[in-house]
Amino acid sequence: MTATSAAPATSGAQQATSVTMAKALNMGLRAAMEADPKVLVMGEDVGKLGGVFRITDGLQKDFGEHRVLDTPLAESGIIGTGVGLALRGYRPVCEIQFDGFVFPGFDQIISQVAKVTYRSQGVWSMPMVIRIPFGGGIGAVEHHAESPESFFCHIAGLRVVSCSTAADAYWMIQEAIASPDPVVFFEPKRRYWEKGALDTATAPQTTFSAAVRREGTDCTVASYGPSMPVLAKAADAAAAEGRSLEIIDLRSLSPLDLEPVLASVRKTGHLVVVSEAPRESSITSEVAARVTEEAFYSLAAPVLRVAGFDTPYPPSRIEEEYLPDLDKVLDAVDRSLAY
Amino acid sequence: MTATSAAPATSGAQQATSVTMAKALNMGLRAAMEADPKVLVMGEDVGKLGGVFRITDGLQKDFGEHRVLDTPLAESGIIGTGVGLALRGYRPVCEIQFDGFVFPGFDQIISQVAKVTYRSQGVWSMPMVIRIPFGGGIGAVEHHAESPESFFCHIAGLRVVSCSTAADAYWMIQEAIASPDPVVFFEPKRRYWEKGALDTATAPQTTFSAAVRREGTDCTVASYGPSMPVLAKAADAAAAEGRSLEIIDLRSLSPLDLEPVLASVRKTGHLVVVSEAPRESSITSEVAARVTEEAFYSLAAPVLRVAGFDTPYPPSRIEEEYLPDLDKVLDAVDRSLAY
Amino acid sequence: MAPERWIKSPGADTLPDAGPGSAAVPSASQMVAGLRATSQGEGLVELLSPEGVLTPHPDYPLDVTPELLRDLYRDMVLVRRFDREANALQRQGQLGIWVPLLGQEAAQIGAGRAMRPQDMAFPSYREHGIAWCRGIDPTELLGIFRGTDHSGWDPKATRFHDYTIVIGNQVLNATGYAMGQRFDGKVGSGGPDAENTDEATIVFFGDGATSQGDVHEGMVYAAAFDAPVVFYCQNNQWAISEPVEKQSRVPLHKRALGYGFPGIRVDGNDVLACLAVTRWALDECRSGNGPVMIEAFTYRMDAHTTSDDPTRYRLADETEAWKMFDPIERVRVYLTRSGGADQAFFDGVQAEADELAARFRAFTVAMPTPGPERMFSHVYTAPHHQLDRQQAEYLEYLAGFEGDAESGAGGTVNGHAGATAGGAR
Amino acid sequence: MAPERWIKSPGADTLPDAGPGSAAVPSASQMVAGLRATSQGEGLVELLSPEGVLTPHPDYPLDVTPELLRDLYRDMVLVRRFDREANALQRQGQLGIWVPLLGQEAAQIGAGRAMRPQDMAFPSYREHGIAWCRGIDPTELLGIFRGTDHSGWDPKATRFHDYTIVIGNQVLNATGYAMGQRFDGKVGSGGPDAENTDEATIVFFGDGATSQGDVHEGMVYAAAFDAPVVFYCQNNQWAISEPVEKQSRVPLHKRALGYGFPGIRVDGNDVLACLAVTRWALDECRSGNGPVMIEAFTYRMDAHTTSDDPTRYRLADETEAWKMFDPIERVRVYLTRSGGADQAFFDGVQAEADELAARFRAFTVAMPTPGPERMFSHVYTAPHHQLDRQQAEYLEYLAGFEGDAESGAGGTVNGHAGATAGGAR
Ligand SMILES: Cc1ncc(C[n+]2csc(CCOP(=O)(O)OP(=O)(O)O)c2C)c(N)n1
Ligand SMILES: Cc1ncc(C[n+]2csc(CCOP(=O)(O)OP(=O)(O)O)c2C)c(N)n1
Ligand SMILES: [Mg+2]
Ligand SMILES: [Mg+2]
Repeated sequence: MTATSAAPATSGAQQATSVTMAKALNMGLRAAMEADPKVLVMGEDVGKLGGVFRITDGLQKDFGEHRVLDTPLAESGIIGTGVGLALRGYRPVCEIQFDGFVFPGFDQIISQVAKVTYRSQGVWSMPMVIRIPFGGGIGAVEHHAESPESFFCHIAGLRVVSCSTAADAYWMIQEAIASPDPVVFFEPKRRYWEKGALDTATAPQTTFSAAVRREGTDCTVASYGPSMPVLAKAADAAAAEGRSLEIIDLRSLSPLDLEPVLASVRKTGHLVVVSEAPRESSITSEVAARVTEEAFYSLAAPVLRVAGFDTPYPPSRIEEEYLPDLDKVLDAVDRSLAY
Repeated sequence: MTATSAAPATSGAQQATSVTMAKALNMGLRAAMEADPKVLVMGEDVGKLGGVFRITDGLQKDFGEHRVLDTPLAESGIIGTGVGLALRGYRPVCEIQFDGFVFPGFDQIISQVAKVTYRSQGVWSMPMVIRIPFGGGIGAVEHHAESPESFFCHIAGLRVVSCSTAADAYWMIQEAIASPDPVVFFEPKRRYWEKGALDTATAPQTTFSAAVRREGTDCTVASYGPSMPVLAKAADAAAAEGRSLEIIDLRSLSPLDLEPVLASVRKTGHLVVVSEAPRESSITSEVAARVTEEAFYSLAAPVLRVAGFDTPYPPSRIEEEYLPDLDKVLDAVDRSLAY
Repeated sequence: MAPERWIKSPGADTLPDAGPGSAAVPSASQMVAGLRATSQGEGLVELLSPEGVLTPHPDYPLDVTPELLRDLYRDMVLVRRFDREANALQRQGQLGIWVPLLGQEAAQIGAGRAMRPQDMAFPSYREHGIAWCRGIDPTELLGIFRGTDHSGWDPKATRFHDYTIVIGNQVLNATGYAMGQRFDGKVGSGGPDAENTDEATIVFFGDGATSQGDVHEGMVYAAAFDAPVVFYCQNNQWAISEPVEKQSRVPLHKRALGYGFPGIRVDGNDVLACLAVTRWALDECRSGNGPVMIEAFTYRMDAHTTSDDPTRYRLADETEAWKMFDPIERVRVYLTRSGGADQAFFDGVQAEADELAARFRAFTVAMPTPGPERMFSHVYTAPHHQLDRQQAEYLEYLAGFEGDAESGAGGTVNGHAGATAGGAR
Repeated sequence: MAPERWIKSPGADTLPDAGPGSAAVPSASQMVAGLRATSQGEGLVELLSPEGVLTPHPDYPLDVTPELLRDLYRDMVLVRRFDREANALQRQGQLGIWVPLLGQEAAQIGAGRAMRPQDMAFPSYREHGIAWCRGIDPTELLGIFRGTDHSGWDPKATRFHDYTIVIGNQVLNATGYAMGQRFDGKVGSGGPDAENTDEATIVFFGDGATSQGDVHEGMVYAAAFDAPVVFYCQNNQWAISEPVEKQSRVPLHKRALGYGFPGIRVDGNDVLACLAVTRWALDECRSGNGPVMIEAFTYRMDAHTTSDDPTRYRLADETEAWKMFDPIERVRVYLTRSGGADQAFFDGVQAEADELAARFRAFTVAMPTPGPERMFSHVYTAPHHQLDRQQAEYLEYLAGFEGDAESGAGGTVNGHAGATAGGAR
C-alpha cells in the first residue's frame, strides 16, 4: 500500500520539461478518454469553455458533445444522472465547479453513489469520479475556497484522494477513473498553475497511497493537496535550524494509508497533521485518533493539528490568517518537540 | 459549562410519575410554543398525523395550521423556507422525518443556516432548530437508522446536541428553541418509548453541557443519545466484576464540553468513547484527538472507540452486529485497562 | 394577452385566520382535499369505465383481446394476493414492515405490461406490480421487508432497478440511464427491428415526490438531453398523511407543460388505459420524442405502510368511495359480460393465487439471517484494506465468544470476549 | 384530447451522430441558441420599443410622466456608470472580482422601482441595480468584491437581503420570508391603507438557476402556502458559457403553468414594461393572489464576471445584435423626442454619474482590511467557548510575532512565534 515517491512537492518548478497541475489533469483526462470510450466528462461549463479552470480544455472539441456534456445548472442532477450513466456502463467523470457547490449533490452522493453497490450486493459497481477543485488562497468570494473533504471521508462506500503534484495529478486521475468504486477527487485549485516534472512513460503501481516526500528524523509532518508546498518550505526552514522533518503526503484520505505515517512516527515520536479543513470532526481528527491508537507508546507528544479554524471560510483579504502557513507549521513542530 | 446530573440514563423507568422521551419532547415543544407565539413547527406529516413518531401529536389541533405546518415533500424546502421564516422573526422547529432524509436539505443547512449570521456580520441571527430522529436498533429499512451527527459537528455556525433521557429531552428542546443560533437536535428514536423521571418545575441552568451520569475511578466511558443506556448497563456489569466506570453523557456534540471528560480522564487515565456513527472522521475521532491533545500525560492508554463500522448501515436483521453493545463496551474497557 | 390569474376562492383561505382548534376535527371536505384538488381538470384518459364499459380511445389504440384481458386480470389478482399476504405476515411479526400496493394494481400492471424486454424500469418502493411484470418472483421482494438485505433481485438481468427509498433520487438515476440509452444509439435508430432493439426507460414515483428537487432536475435533464424516459407518477392522492393538494394547486401532469414535453393524465384504476398510454409513451421515447410524463390517477386503498394509521388523517368515507373504482372488479365484470372468461377461469386464478400466497408465506418464515460478514461485503467492488481489517478484527472478536454458553454472535450477552484481556476472567 | 407532442426537427439532433470535431467551431446558430430557444413564444410584454415608441399595455397600466422617465433614466445611467467603474477597478487589481450588470439595467431598475418600502427583496449576486433602488450606496457593495467581507449593508433595515452565491438557495429563503408575511396578516388584509401596509417579497435569479431543485421547491412551497412572492427570473440568455436552451426547451415563464400561478414574459430591456409588470405582480401578491413568476427577457452584455472570457463560447455578432436593444438608449430617444428632457438634463445626469464614479473609486482604494478577529466574529450570536478559545489562542500566537521585524500578523514570514518553545531561538 506504500509508495515512496522521490518527487518533492514543488521541485521541478523551474524545469523546462515540467507542466502545470492543470495541464497534467487535462492530459490525464484525455488519456483516460482515449483508453476507454465509456469515459464521459460532465458538468457545468466543461464544454466549449473547458471549465472555469480549463481543466477540460479542448476535450469536447476532440471527443464530441456526447462525451463531454455541458449539463443544466444543477449539481444533484450532475451526480444523479451520472449514477444512471454508470449503471448503463459509462464511467462518468463529474466536475463540481467549486468546493462550495457540491452540497446540492450531497444527497445523491451519500444515498446513491456510495450505497448502490452495497444495496445491490455487488451487482452494480459505481465507477464514478467526482472532481472537486478545493481549498483557499485564491482571493475568491464566499463558497469558492472551502475544504469539504472530511465530509466525504465519513461516508462509507466512497474513496477520497487528493493530488499535490503535477505527476500525481496525471496518474491519480487515471487511477480514479479506472477504479470500479466511486472516487471523490480533490484538486488543490491554488496549485493548478504550479509546475512539476511529469514523466508519462512509467506508470506507478498505485498512487492511492501515502508517499514520503522527504525523509527526516525529528518530527513527522503529514498533509495532502494544497498544503504540501507549505510543508516543503517548512522542512527547508527547519533544516536551516538544524531540525529534520519527515514530510508525508497522505494522498489517499479515505481509506487512509497509515503504514508510512506509523513507521515514521515510530522513528520520530512526533506528528503534526496539516489541513485547511476546519478542525472539528475532520480528517485531521481521524489521523490523530488512529495514529494514537496504533502507535501510542511511540508518541513523545500528542499528535498536533494545524488546521482551519472552526469558522466559515473568512473574507479573502484575511484568508492568510485562516490558512496553514510556514509559521503555523513550524510553531506546531516546536510545540510538539517541546513536550 | 458543566452540569452534573443525578438522573441516571434509565432510572425511573418503573416510576409512575415518569414519562417517555417522546412525551417529554412533545411537552417541551408545547411549552415553547405557549411561551413564544413566534415558535413554529414544520415538516412532513407533523400536523394531523403528529409526525411518524407522534412527537408533534396534538400541536396542530391546539395551535392551528399556521403554527404547525405540514410541508410539501421536500427537505431543502423545509430548511430553506425555515431560513426565510427565521429572517422574518419566527423560530422554526423543522422536523426531518428520519436521519437518512436530512441530506436533500444539507446544502441549505451548510450554505445558509450555518452562514447567514456570519455573512451579515451579525445583523441576522438564525434561531432555527432542526430535529432529527436518529440511530438504529428499530428494525427499520435502509436510510432509517443512520447516525449523521458527525457531519453537522464539522459545520461551523451550527450547534449540535443529543438527549438521552426524558428530562433532558424536555429541557434541551426548549433550550434549543430559545437559542439565537441554529441547533441540530438529535433524538435517539430507539429510546422514544423508554420512560424517565421528569420534574418540569425546576429548570436546569443549561443542558448543552456534558453530564457525569455515574462516578467511577477505573475507566471513563463517554457517549450520548442512544448508547447511554448501554453505558449504564456496562457500568453495572463492570461493577459486578469489581471495576468502577465513570459514565459521561456528552449531550453537546458541538461545541464539545470537554472539561468533565478531561477531569475524569485525569482521574482514571482511561477513556472509551462510544457512538453508533461510523468511525472515520467522526465525532469519536474528535473526542479522541482533543482529549489526547489536552490530557496527554494523564492517559495510560490511547482513547479507544466503540463505533459503527465504516460501512453503510446494515440490513436490520444483523444490526445488532453493527451497534455498540454491552460486550463491545466492556471489551474496549478491558483493552484500555490492559495497556 | 392577459395573464392567467390565480385568485383564491373567498373563505378558502384558512390562514392567517385559522386559530387554535381550526384543525381539531378534520372535515370531510378537508379529508377529500386530495381528490378535489386533482379530479378537476379535463382529459382523463379512460378505456374501461368503473362500470366495465369499454370505449376505444382515438389517441391510444389498443387491441383488446380476451387473452389480454384474462392475462391482465390474472396479473392483478395474483399481485393483490401476495400483497395482502405480505400485510398479514407483517402483522404476524414475520416482516418488519410492508408497503402495500392495494388499489394501485391497474396503474402498475398496465405500465409493467407496456414495457418491452429491452426497456429499463426504476421503481420507488411500492412497485411490487412492476416487479411482477419484470419476472421477479414475489419472494425476491421479501429480503428488504424482513430486513435480511437491502435488495433481493438482479437489477441488471431483470432491468428492474433496486427499490429507492429516498424520495425522488431514482428519477435522476433513471434520466441518466436513459441518456445512456441515447448515447448508445438505441433511440430512434430507424433500424429494421427498431421496436425490439430501440430502448426506453420508465421511472416510478408518487404524488408527494413531485415536490422534490430531484424530480424537477430529472425533468430538466431529460428535456435538455432528449432522454427516452417516461416519468410515471402514481398519484394515489396521499403522501403518508398529506393530501396531494399540499403538493400542488393543479393536476400534476401539467408540470410537463413547463418543461416542454407531453403530460397525460390516465385513469390509474383502468388497466387498459394505463397499458395503452404507457405503451404510447414508451414508443414516443423509443423513437426519439421523449421524455413523456404520465400521471396515473389512482388511490392508496390501504395505509401508507404497515406502520401507518390512516384513521388519524383521512375518513373511511373517502376510502369507501374509491372502492367503487376498484381496478380488478371492472375487468371481471367486462370479462363476464363479454364472455371473455368463464367461472372456471376465475376459479383457476383464485386457486393459483392461493398457491402463490402459501409459497410466499412458507418462503418468508424460512428465510435465513445473513452472517456478520454481510455487513462488510460489497461496500466496495475493489479490495479495501481498512474495511478488510475491520472485518477481520470483528470476526476475531466474535470468535472470542465461542464456547461461551450464554452467548451468540453479536448477542448482547453478559459474558464478554475472551479474545482480549477480559479473557483472563 | 390528443397529447401535445414534442418532435425534434430532423437533423437538429447532434447526438449520437456528433463525433469528434463536432463542437470544434461553434456555428453562429449554435451561438445564438439561447435567443432562438426563447425568443419564440407569444406575448412578450413591451411598452417602450427599442426604437423609442411608447405603446400602453391594456393589462399593465402605467402613468408614464416625464418625471418618471427622467428618474428611471437617471437610475439606469448611474447604475451602469458605477458598474463600469467597478469593472475597471477590478482590471486595475483593486477588486478581486466584479459581476457586471451591463445590459440588465432596465430589468433591475424597473423591478426595483416597482417595490414599495415595506416589500422585501432577495437578490442573487448581480442585482446591483436593485440594491440601488433599495437605497444602498454602491460603495456598500464593494466589500464582497474586494474581499474585505461577505456582505456590506444592513439587509434588515434596507429590506434587501445579502447577496446569495449558491445558485437557487435564495428562492427558498424568499418563499419562507413571504410565508411569514402572510402568517403576520400582512397579505390581503383589506385594511384601510393596505397598499402601504400589506407586503410582498420579490426574489431574483437567473435563467440557469431555473434548473436547480431549490427554485422548483420554492415554487412548490409558494403555491402550497399562497406565499406573496414574485419569482423574478432575469433571463440574460447565458449561464456562464451555457445558452438558456441547455436549461429549457420552452420559454422559462411557462414553468409557472405547471404550478398553477401566472407566468409573464416581459421585455427585460424595457424599463417601463418591467416596472408595470412587476408592480402588477407585487400587488397581486400583496392582495393575496400570489405567487407570480416574471421572466425578464434580457441579455448579459459583458462577461459573466471579470474572471470570464466569453470569446470562448459566444460570437461578437450576438452581442452586437443586442446592442440595438439597449435599455437606456430607448428612454433617451423617447425623452428627447417627447421633449421630456433637454440637453441640460442629460449633461446633469452625466456629471452626476462621473461624480459617483470618482467617489466610488476613491472609496475602494481606501477600504481597510479587517483584523484577524473578524475571522471569529458573528459565527454565532450567543457566546461559544470553543471558538472564543480558538480566537484567544490565535491572537496570543500572533502576539508572539510582535517586535519581529520581518513579520506581520499572519504573514508567511520565516521567523516564527516566540509565544512557544520556538521563542527560545
Ligand atoms: C427524502 C425523503 N424524505 C422523506 C421520506 C419519508 N417518506 C417515505 S414515503 C413518503 C411519502 C411519499 O409519498 P408519495 O411520493 O405520494 O408516494 P406514495 O408513498 O404515496 O406511493 C415519505 C415522506 C423519504 N423516504 N425520503
Ligand atoms: C450551486 C451552484 N453551482 C454553481 C455555481 C457557479 N456559478 C456561479 S454563476 C453560475 C451561472 C448562473 O447563471 P444564471 O442563473 O443564468 O445567472 P447569471 O449569472 O446569468 O445572472 C454558475 C454555474 C454556483 N454559484 N452555485
Ligand atoms: Mg402518494
Ligand atoms: Mg443567465
